[in-house]
Amino acid sequence: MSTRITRDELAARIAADIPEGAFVNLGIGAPTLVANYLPEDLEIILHTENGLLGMGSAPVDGQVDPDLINAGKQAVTAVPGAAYFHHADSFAMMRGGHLDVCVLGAFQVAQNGDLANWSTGAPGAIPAVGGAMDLAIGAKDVYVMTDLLAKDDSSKLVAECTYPLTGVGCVSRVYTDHAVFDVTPEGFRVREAFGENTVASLSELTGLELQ
Amino acid sequence: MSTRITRDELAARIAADIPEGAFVNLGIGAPTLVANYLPEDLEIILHTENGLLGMGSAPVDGQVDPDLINAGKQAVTAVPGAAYFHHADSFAMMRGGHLDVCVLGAFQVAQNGDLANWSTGAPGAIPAVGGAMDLAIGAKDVYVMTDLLAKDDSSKLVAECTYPLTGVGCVSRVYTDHAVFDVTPEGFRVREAFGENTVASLSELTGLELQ
Amino acid sequence: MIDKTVVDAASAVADIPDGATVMIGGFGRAGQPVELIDALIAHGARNLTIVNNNAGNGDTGLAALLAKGQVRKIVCSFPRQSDSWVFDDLYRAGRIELELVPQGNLAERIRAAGAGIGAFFSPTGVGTELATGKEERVIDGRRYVLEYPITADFALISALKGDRWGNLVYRETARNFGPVMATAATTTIVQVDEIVPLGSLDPEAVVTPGIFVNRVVAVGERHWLQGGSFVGGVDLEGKPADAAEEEAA
Amino acid sequence: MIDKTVVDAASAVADIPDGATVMIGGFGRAGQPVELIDALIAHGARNLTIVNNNAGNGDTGLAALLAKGQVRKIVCSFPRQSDSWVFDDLYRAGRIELELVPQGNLAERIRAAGAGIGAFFSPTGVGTELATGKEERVIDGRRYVLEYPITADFALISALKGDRWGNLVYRETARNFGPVMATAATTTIVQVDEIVPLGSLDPEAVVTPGIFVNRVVAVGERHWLQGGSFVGGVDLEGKPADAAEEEAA
Repeated sequence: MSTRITRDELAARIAADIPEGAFVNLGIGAPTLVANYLPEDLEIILHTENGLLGMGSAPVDGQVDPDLINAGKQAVTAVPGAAYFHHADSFAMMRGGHLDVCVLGAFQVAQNGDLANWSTGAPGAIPAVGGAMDLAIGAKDVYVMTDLLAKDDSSKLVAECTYPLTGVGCVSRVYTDHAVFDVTPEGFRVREAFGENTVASLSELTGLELQ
Repeated sequence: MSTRITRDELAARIAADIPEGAFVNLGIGAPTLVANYLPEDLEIILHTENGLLGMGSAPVDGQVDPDLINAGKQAVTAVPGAAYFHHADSFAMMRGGHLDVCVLGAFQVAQNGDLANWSTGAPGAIPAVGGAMDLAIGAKDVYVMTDLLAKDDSSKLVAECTYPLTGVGCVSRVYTDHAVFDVTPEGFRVREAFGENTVASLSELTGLELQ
Repeated sequence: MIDKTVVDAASAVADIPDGATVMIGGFGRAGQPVELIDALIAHGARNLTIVNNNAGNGDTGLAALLAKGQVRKIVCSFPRQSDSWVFDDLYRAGRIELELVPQGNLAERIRAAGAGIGAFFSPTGVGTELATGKEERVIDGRRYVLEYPITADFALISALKGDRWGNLVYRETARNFGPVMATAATTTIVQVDEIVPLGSLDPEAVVTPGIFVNRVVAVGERHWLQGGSFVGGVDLEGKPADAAEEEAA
Repeated sequence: MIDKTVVDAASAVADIPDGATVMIGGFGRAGQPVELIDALIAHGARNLTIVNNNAGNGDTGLAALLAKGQVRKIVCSFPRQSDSWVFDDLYRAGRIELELVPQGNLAERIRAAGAGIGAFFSPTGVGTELATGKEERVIDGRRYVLEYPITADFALISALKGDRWGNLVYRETARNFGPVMATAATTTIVQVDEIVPLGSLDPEAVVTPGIFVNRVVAVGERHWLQGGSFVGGVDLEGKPADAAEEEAA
């Protein structure tokens, strides 16, 4: 499988693009993995929308604190220099554009930067949006972390989203298991192709004209 | 002068109407006097819009703290149970209708409850509004404390304000040196006439039909 | 003397009528006022509209209130969770109404209610189906949707400590929705671990001033603290961690 | 390592260009970042738009900046005070522009800028001349006017303590506009009495998290404190109280 990197390799790849001093929100699910690959000697400050800047790693055994959780409702810790705040202040921080980076999962990303990641729109599904729409429009850079292809081999990079939108024109970069794509006014540009992938092969996989 | 009470008597009269447990903002100037007449055995919590609930009296000699002032920029103290907050939180508190009472001065009060107290509209005057418009619309009860007559003997209670408005239909009661007036849907009602004042004499002084 | 303390959770919620709108603090289980919710269940008020970030976890707290059929409608951002089976069943059976609100709009709309804001143009949700039918406007080149305040008759929240004036401090991320909900409800009821003497909370660190609080009830120290210090030994539900291990074994 | 500390006030303000919009914290003299303002005066940037609650007191701080002719326009709620003679003279001479904003609208508009709100319907100022030309709307039976955010290129504020990440705590009513201004400016510059080691500020009591702060400069303890304790002995301007008495005598 020299055309795909693993999820952990992808998390490491994203982590490598986050500079020291950045304020970062890692979305629920796969993006949480990115935290494992942030260099320990760099100070990168993690935000969790339920009211904490300076989120640390999971607690050690026996030290789970039910009052100290992340947005995915997992036990976390706080680092020296942390600050707690209430929900309106936390989302004001996000919506006001103060986060440098947020990393989100996706069902689909359109070539104009539209993001669909909260609902498949399937009949009977129970909708739940959480902070996804706020994160999508709030951070200075919105990175998407995803497999390039869905389970049915359809491309998650699309000309236009068919799933319900999370945000309009909000994605700046897409990190996939095949390649990294920048969203540009002219559509997706291949920033980095992993392994044997080429612009041509990626174009074929996605059915999109790529740069 | 058995038709007028003194400013201090008036402050005491207003203080007597403030129940225990009330959250109260006393405007700059004469209303500040009301604090001197709040019974010491009742807990009435004073708000100052520059960020403090639980404002106490002036400090003793040598204990002036430049960081601890009221809205009139006078030195004050804080009582046990006080809380500090920033300006947006303080005005959210006011504008959200959480204060029980505020006491304000006035140039004019109209019989529909309109208040004019921030500008005479005189040409060349430098305008300054501060928190007057927020206080006028924010408190559950807006009390005005004023002389009934201006220096030129014109009535401060009027059919319609001629000075620039501070707030529309916002005053609930007017405490003057001659009488206390409630603002009702039918205009001013004399709640209490001091000394020899009568509804008739007050009607004559104000030129208004009173109840 | 002002004394907002109430003797127990039952009396704190006794006047919540059928049909009331009740905000309930908490994000998942963190900060959920479990004792107050239990009292509301025992009290039995029905036909409630609940405002909470979620729609209950497991079988306790808000989930138990839902299970008792006391809730007509829930306003929240994230109902569907791994442990939200009570809500899921009710929703699929058409027995509960859902108003789904993006989390930032939820928080800001609650704040707006407490702050006297009539409505505000929000950047969140623009161009999505959650903005359907909402007024949109372009301001300074950016699209916004108009969002209105969310008020409530009652707020039930949880804090770490309170005094008899109702001043509150919280603990860690259990703070979450408590401070804004306290400002937005007509009557705010708070459960605290401990009621402390007036003047013992640092006025620089009070998060919710007493002006926003009507009733405070002490429910005893959360059992991962001892004398105010974190001692651990619990799982995320607050149950003894070794018990969970035994269960798993 | 993140280190937002700056060696002195002069370097902290060195890149403020002519024509910048600068928010300056403080309510009257309380919380006014005097050392940063003095540095801005020495730096000499001109044609500034200043956002502050007032328009200067006496001859120091903001008043001195005005006196130097560096300010084109001031946005404030309360310019006219007993000791605002510098502004008064400039205004009467037509040498400074004034945008008068009710104090609550000023605070909320600054907050809106930091919070990503496009505009909001405010209850304050309705039906007054300060709402002239503004969009009005009746919502739920009440009149509101539409108010827009106030942003700035720089904010100069004062806090009690800060750490190298920019976390801040304030002191008493000197907190006032600092926390909201910090959120609304592109670059926020803070003077603190003392820079403390990372981790020494209580995370429950941090008022401004470092995300809103770009530069922190230590200016030494305010002289009515000693080792963090209030010692008094000053007047409201912070001058030795006995000196003032001597002057008066």
